[in-house]
Amino acid sequence: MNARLDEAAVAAAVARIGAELVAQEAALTALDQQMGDGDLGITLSKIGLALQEFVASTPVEGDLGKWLGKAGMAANRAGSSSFGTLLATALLRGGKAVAGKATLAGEDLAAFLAAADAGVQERGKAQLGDKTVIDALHPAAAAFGAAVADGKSVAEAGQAALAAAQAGRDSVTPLRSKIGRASWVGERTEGKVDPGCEALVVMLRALLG
Amino acid sequence: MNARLDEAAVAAAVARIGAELVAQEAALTALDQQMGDGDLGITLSKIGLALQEFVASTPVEGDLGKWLGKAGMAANRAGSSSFGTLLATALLRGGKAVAGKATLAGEDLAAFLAAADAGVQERGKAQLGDKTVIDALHPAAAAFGAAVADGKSVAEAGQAALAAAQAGRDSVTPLRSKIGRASWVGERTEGKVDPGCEALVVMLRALLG
Amino acid sequence: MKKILNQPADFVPEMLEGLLKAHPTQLAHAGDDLHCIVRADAPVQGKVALVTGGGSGHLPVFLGYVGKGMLDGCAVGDVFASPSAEQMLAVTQRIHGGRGVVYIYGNYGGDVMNFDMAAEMASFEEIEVRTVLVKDDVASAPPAEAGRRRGVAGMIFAFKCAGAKADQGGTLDEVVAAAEKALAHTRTMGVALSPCTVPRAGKPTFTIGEGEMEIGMGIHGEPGIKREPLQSADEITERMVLSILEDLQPAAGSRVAVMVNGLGATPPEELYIIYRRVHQLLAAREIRVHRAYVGEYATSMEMAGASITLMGVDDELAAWLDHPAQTPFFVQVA
Amino acid sequence: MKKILNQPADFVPEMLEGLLKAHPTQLAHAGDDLHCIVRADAPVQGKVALVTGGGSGHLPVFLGYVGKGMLDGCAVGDVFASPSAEQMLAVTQRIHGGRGVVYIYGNYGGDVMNFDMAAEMASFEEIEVRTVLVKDDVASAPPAEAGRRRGVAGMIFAFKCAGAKADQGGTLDEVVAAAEKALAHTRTMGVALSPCTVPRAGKPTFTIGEGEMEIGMGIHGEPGIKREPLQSADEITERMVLSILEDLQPAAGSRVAVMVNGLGATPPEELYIIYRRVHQLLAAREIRVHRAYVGEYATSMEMAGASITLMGVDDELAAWLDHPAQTPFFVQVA
Ligand SMILES: Nc1ncnc2c1ncn2[C@@H]1O[C@H](COP(=O)(O)OP(=O)(O)O)[C@@H](O)[C@H]1O
Ligand SMILES: Nc1ncnc2c1ncn2[C@@H]1O[C@H](COP(=O)(O)OP(=O)(O)O)[C@@H](O)[C@H]1O
Ligand SMILES: [Mg+2]
Ligand SMILES: [Mg+2]
Ligand SMILES: [Mg+2]
Ligand SMILES: [Mg+2]
Repeated sequence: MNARLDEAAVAAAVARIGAELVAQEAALTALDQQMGDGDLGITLSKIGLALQEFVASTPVEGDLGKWLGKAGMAANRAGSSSFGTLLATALLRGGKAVAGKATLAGEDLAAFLAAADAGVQERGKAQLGDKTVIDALHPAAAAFGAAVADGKSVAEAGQAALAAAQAGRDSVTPLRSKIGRASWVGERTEGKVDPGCEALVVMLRALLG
Repeated sequence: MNARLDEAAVAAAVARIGAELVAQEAALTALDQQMGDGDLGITLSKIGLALQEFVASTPVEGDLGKWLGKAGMAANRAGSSSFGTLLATALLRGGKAVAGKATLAGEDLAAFLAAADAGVQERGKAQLGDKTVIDALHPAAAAFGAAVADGKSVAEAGQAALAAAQAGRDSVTPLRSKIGRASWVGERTEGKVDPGCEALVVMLRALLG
Repeated sequence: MKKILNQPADFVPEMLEGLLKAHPTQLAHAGDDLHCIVRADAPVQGKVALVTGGGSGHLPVFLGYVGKGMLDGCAVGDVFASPSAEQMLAVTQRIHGGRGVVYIYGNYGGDVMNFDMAAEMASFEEIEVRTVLVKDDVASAPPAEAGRRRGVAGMIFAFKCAGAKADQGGTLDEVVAAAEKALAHTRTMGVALSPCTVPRAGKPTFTIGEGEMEIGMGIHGEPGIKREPLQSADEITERMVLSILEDLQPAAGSRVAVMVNGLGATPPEELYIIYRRVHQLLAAREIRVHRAYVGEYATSMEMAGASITLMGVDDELAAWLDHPAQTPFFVQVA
Repeated sequence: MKKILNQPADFVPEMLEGLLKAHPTQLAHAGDDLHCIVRADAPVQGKVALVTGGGSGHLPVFLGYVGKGMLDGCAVGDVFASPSAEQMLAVTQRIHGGRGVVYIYGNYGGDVMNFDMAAEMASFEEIEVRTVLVKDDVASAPPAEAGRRRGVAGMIFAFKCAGAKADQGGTLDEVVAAAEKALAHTRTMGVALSPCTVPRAGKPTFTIGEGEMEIGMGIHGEPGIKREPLQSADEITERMVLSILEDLQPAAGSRVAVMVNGLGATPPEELYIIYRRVHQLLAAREIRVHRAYVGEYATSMEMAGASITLMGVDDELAAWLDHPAQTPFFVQVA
């Protein structure tokens, strides 16, 4: 665990996530049509575009924390469904956790994810097991933190986070959604993948490049 | 040409027409859907029911002309589309032409038809060849009158009227409708049977029993 | 047929029963026939009375415009079918306020024949009746045959202007003149995207293919000018507005009232997208909008589509349009 | 998808452009964002201001109720999507008249999170914000979990009552109390007969079979209580009214306000057939109707179906309901 991500690497990662969100519009829309209102793909595609534009137009200027917070504002402007707002919140709170940093070490990324996780839980008021994005985000953030603490590289920690997010997603698939729009679908959500969990997996996978 | 139609015969004929109009609802609706608003079958089915009720509830009381006029009012109450109103007008004007009669001879029936024909032309302001019911009614009334004048029986005159109505109907089928709702359908009416002509043929056929 | 109804034959009477129960302070019926709708305060003595009528299935047209500042009564027919002459007469007798009655309604065969019969009967009872036929649909006949045109959403401008004039104490002649003046400057054109079903018929009167639209279709599904592939909102709007402008020929610098009317299933959002383009097209010709009406004013049950109506206005027409009105479906404050 | 539109991505901005052009004397936008709709005369100094917001596709909900006697502003999202917290804040800043702001909106995750963010931001600017969540849909959760219920057409009664109280000079506490009192007595239930299509998605969010209906479906197509064969208008109405009455428990001799709301493609005729049965069912329980609203008040684009809302009223609620109001979609005279 020694490499630090510099401005260019972080910007490229955000741009990759943006591009992947655009690419996955149809798949995410299809998932959200099964247990929601079908807007998740559209929202995230708009956010993806906005993030790419943001990267292209907004220089980091030495403070990655502030820059990530601004990316959150841009995301909220572009798409403010439940998931979109939680994503914005994650960027805002995660960015605050790494305020002032010009590069991000593994510990910084762990702090970012932990703050994002806490922020999403606070904003969305969901419990673990309610079958929402936090069932993937929380284990992912924890796995990343643990890997970094164990001295793993950022790449290794990222793989651990992705695996944890996938496992978290799959663990709640059999369950019934308990919060948000999907909660109204009741038992018909059992056995279906939570669209927010899947979106997180999509983003982590893009992040890893 | 000697038999006179008595009250019972006229009432039975009106009831037969009523029953046939109910029976033909679907067929007439289908025709009116091709070049109108699809209500002709419905209207005439309602009028048919009303005529049957009228026959059942209204004694002739010695004046077939007045009774037929009242039947016209009942018809207008039951269904007042273009054709329904023209049918009511025909009964009102035809009835007036045989006012006071307790039985109807061939000449009376000819007078009834001639007055009905004139009334329908006056009320509807259509010209022969505009492709409306008068293209069947006018030749039918004329044929009936001619047959009666030739000394034919009422039954024979009736057959002549039916044949003339059918010929009139067929003669305008290739033409374009020039008045009423069908006129807006324009060239698409060419080759299609005028629903009003068909309705008259249906009624004459029922009249003949 | 996805309709919320009981027996198809009861569609209109049950609708009227609900309507009279929902608006007891505004509407009543003449005699014992629910089809004879009148203002609850009819007859308004000393006012010229306005009567309309026609088939059901077009709400708010026709009965929805009965109320203060607009109409006094309406004879209601079955779905897409004229009411009877007797019903028209019953309404006429009930709303006559001693200064004559104007019949204003759409140019449809059955309605014309029945209103003509009703007017003849009313004249026996010393009620002076005048008739104004609405023929605003430019798609239904070329200008040379304008007398054959259908009456559609433009009738609301005639109701509004004549109703205002009557409300202001106008004479029978003046109210007729107001209606005729409004109509002389009013043109409409519509486009349909899907059919509608007459409840008793049980299936659509006509079909429109998945990717098609019919430009110029009437409010009972009467055919229009052309069946063609569905176009963009801007293109559809241009087609309609240009046809209307060609017929109406408003001068640069003049003013118009605009109505963008939904036929039933087309949501208000789409009507405003249409209005946006109407406004642009008018602005490009230096025509100002005095007032815009966007919503469902004359429908065809669950038909998808819209119509556009323009009325060229001078100060007099503008003032009649701005006059307050209050009906169960149309409320305008000064 | 039979929609009248240009590019799906332009659906909402073009709708807003048309709307602002159609109602220039009544509506304006805050800053340079069309999604931030405010009363043209905002801020009304010395009045508690009311703000709502939510996704597009429900006109007249939400922005259609911005106007005198109702709301001061509305943040408008994309179709079925929440507006952003920034947009809500921009509306809040623009309409604040110095006496505080009430957020009244439907209980949907995205909206709640964004309005919560906006309220936090507004507090930094010394604007006092209070929140009232609308949760009137009895089909969306059992009484024990009423906090999870969706907000649907009942919000209009909350807008109306809180708007009246604010118009009468009420304090922030009083306006919040008025909204909460209205909502405590308001319950809604709906039935859907056909789906609707989000323009950018291009195909319906869900399907309903030809002979089917979904009892209790939400206004974005959220599933309801049961998918079943299409029933008669009277049966459907009974299902909805009985569920509402069980939850609301109005006493015999009491009064209610009724709203029969069309979801988009269902024509007014059918809504009145529903109202007829609502009135009968209430009359049988000796419940009187203070006021009836029948029409399209909260839609789901071109969805076919309807909802019924009942609000139990005492003299105070009745008076707020009767207070005049004037918005582009809702006009009521005293
Ligand atoms: N309160 C919440 N807390 C955490 N995650 C949530 C919450 N509500 C929704 N989500 C997540 O958001 C996803 C749906 O996102 P989105 O389509 O944007 O929601 P909506 O359309 O209901 O606003 C869900 O699959 C779930 O993972
Ligand atoms: N002005 C008219 N004069 C004579 N016959 C007419 C006239 N208008 C329509 N018809 C006849 O009526 C038929 C249509 O009847 P109907 O469906 O009742 O009309 P609508 O629905 O247009 O009121 C036509 O086929 C035609 O024969
Ligand atoms: Mg969603
Ligand atoms: Mg017809
Ligand atoms: Mg509609
Ligand atoms: Mg959403």
